[in-house]
Amino acid sequence: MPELLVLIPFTAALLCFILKGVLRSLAALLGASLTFSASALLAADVYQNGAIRISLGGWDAPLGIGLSADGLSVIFLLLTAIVGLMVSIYCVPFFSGLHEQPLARHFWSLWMFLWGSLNSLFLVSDVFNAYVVLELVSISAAALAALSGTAASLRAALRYFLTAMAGSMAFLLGVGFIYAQAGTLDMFLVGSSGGDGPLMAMALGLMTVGLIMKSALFPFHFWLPPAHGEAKAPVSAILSALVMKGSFFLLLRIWFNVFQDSSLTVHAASVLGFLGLFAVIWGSYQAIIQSRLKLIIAYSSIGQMGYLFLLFPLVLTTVDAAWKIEAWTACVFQAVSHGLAKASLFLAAGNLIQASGTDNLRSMRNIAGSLPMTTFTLALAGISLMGLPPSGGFVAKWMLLQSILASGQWWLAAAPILGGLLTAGYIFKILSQAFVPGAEGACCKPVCFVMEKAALVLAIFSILIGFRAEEVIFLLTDRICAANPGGFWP
Amino acid sequence: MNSLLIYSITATSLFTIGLMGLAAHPNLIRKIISLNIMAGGVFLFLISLAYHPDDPGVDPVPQAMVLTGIVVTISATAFALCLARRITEITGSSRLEDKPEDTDS
Amino acid sequence: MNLAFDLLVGLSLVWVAWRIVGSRDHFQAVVLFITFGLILSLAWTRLQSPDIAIAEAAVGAGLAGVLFMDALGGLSSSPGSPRPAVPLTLLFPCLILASIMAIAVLFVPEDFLGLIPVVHGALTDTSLEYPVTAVLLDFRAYDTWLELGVLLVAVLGVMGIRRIGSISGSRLPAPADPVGRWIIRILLPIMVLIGGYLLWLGAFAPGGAFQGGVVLAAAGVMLWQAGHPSLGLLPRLWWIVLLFCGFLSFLILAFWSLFHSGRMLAHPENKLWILGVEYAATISIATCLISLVLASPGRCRVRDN
Amino acid sequence: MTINELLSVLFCLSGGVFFLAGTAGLIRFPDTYSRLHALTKADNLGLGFIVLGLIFVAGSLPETIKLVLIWPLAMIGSSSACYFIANHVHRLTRNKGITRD
Repeated sequence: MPELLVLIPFTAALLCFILKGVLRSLAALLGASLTFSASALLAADVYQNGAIRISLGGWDAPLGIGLSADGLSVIFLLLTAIVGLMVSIYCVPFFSGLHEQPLARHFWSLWMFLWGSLNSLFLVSDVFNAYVVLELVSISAAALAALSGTAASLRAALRYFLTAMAGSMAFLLGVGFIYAQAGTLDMFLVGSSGGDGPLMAMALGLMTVGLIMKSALFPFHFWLPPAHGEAKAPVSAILSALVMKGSFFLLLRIWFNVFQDSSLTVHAASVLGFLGLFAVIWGSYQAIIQSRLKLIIAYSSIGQMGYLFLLFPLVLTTVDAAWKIEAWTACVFQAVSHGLAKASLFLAAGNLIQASGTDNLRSMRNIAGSLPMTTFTLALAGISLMGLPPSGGFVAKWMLLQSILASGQWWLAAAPILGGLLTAGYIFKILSQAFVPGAEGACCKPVCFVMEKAALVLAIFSILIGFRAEEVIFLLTDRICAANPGGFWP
Repeated sequence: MNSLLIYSITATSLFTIGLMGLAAHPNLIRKIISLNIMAGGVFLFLISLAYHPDDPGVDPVPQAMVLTGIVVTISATAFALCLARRITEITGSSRLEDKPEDTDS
Repeated sequence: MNLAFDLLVGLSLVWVAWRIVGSRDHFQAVVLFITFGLILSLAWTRLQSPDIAIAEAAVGAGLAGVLFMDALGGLSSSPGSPRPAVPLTLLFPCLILASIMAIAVLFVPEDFLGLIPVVHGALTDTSLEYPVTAVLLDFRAYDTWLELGVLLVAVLGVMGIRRIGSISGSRLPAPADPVGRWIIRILLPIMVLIGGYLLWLGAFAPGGAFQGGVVLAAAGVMLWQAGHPSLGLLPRLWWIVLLFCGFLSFLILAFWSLFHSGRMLAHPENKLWILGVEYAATISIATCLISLVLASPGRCRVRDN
Repeated sequence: MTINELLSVLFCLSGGVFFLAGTAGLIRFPDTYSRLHALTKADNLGLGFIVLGLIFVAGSLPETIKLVLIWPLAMIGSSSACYFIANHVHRLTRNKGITRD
């Protein structure tokens, strides 16, 4: 079953390259909906029957490569499936426009490749395989980011790609150190046999640095705003909602499966927490002072990703298991709701650009009148980002705050409180422009109905996920990682 | 002092030198070359782990990993070089430094 | 004796790398990088990894050299003298990093064996005799498949950047030179022969899909560089078939094995399957690498579809 | 030490001397043409000697054939590379040369 999640998008990618015109869009939509259904079925299966682990080619763990689907991977797979399906639907009218037509072939095949590789990243169970998949993700993401063809976007894509490549190299060196210590590449075997030692410390350090370079944590955030700000709107949605989550997911796997017995993680965790805190405040502040909608959303990604890194000190230095679980769930929840909200925001920004030709905030004046659905989408996604009830963002931040207070690391509480205020600042900055009466006829071009709907559906999902917290918590606590029942805590 | 040690220390030095070049050079080609040096270091480290001079022979798994890695690296290099050349074609500059473009007004 | 040789290779690698990073002249850096690749393949030979030595000599020194030289011609030499390469503020953290890693390396256990016993145990169950090829095509075939995907995505990405639909109909780099034609006539058959020989050898000795594909790619690039038009005249459909066949054959194998035996990428009993996949992978690797070199900017007319 | 090994060492050493001479020429000679001349002539000869030396210790017939094949291949490669470099330099100097000579 998990195999299909990789096979279907890759087949669709080949078809999208060969076919033309309407057939290509049909193949892409078919591939997207099949992948979506396969993800949903897999999620249902894992929810009911527990984590799945399969060996590819009939070769078992120390030698062969496996795919493993547990609660954590299923949640990220579902996020990918929902965002992927909506972005695909959005892109059919988007890439049938006059200017975008020649790009359609490259976009569709690269995007399907990216989807397949993201799926296989979320199913990864082998450290070297993780490296190959990371490279596949980086190349296809950078190629997508460069599709706009402007000098700024090419520069941004190359900057992203060089950072990602350096990150991959650090990761691969870490793989070497792990292999030198444990003599195996399987994540779960390393986790149960690895232990401590200077080699593992080196591996942990290299892999962590490599992955936070890719997920744009505070000192390595420099590539993100231009890359996400300059790409085509659906590409920005994919990059910020899914690609960043991919490297974050791998970081979780590395820390909590590969290095689960290691005492090293405890010492390093506070550093990540501090960096996360800085990222929340700095990213949100930068978002406030931007004047272009897409740049605001891109800087906001830095801030929102910062929350995720609070997970490490909270989980690893807290004594009480219940609060560990709370923090763990909160951050994964935050990742999912941020992914949905951010994708929706970027798609809405794409609508705005299509309507007015620019994403300058001033051009947004009076869009509440001409593009009511897009305005509504911006508001809904903004609610989730700010963390107002009953959105997914609210659940995440509420649980986060609770576990911070319970763990006694009060300085971390600055993140949800200050971050929330700053987030409210830039969301209101966007929304206030929408209701200012602007010059007549500023917004003239009509936006395809489907494109507005796709963005809205994602925003609604980011709100609705707040009502389905129980299932997510169940997946994250009872369905984690078959190799070590009970996950990382005793 | 044995071969494993010599080659793995060489490898880590190469990695660091490459990293330094990547961070220090403004020119795009030089950055990409530095990435290749980093990759060479990583591969050398993996192979030095695979090497056992006498008894069981050479470990094929790191060898396969490095072969995979070489092909991945050359694809990434070609892609990055293409991006770099396109940037030079459009802007006339082969650097990555920011020229803040005023898109506000 | 060996130790002295190792030290020499190690020191020269570090020195060349240092020179590459520190050199002011871009051309010098590229030439030194090719030297670096050659010394590295010396190191691979010394470490008893002939497969990697072949791949490195052809890819690291050959194709990468062509790509960098090409890019050097395309990049405008930046005005003014380049600033002194490595600032001191960067040097110290890097020295610290290097020494930490060197210390960590000291802890690699002496009796470290890795996966050798497991691989040798499993060799009886696969139809391939040579362990590296068995790891690549059978035990860890998923990695190889995804790696073909990386190659393919790089080609797609390059075409996306260039806004072209295929490499066919490209212009020639240089007019055919009499000496160039002479070399093609002599060297090309030999290179194709060597590529095929390496591929055939892979089942039981050092060699295989990668090395064969890489040598074939080098032959193709040479054909192109010497001014022969044949590659540009390849019809688009053929080019697509050659480009995709490696990835596609793994995909077909994956689907077939999934629905036949329920285990994705499990090779059927018949040895022809694994050989077919290997041959297709060779062709794809060669075609993708050639396309990556050929589609670089300045080579193709920019055209949509 | 058998007579074969002795011969092999002798030939390899003389090959090494030629390589050394070629490298000295590369460093010491004044212009591109003479450098190329030193490099291709001396190195090809050196390679020939080393191949010859290795043949004496080669284990089997296929190995010997492969060794023998290396020499002409390297000669073709180096001579054509030399041609291309010299041709390029010739064109460069012809364009500039009118003013200089």
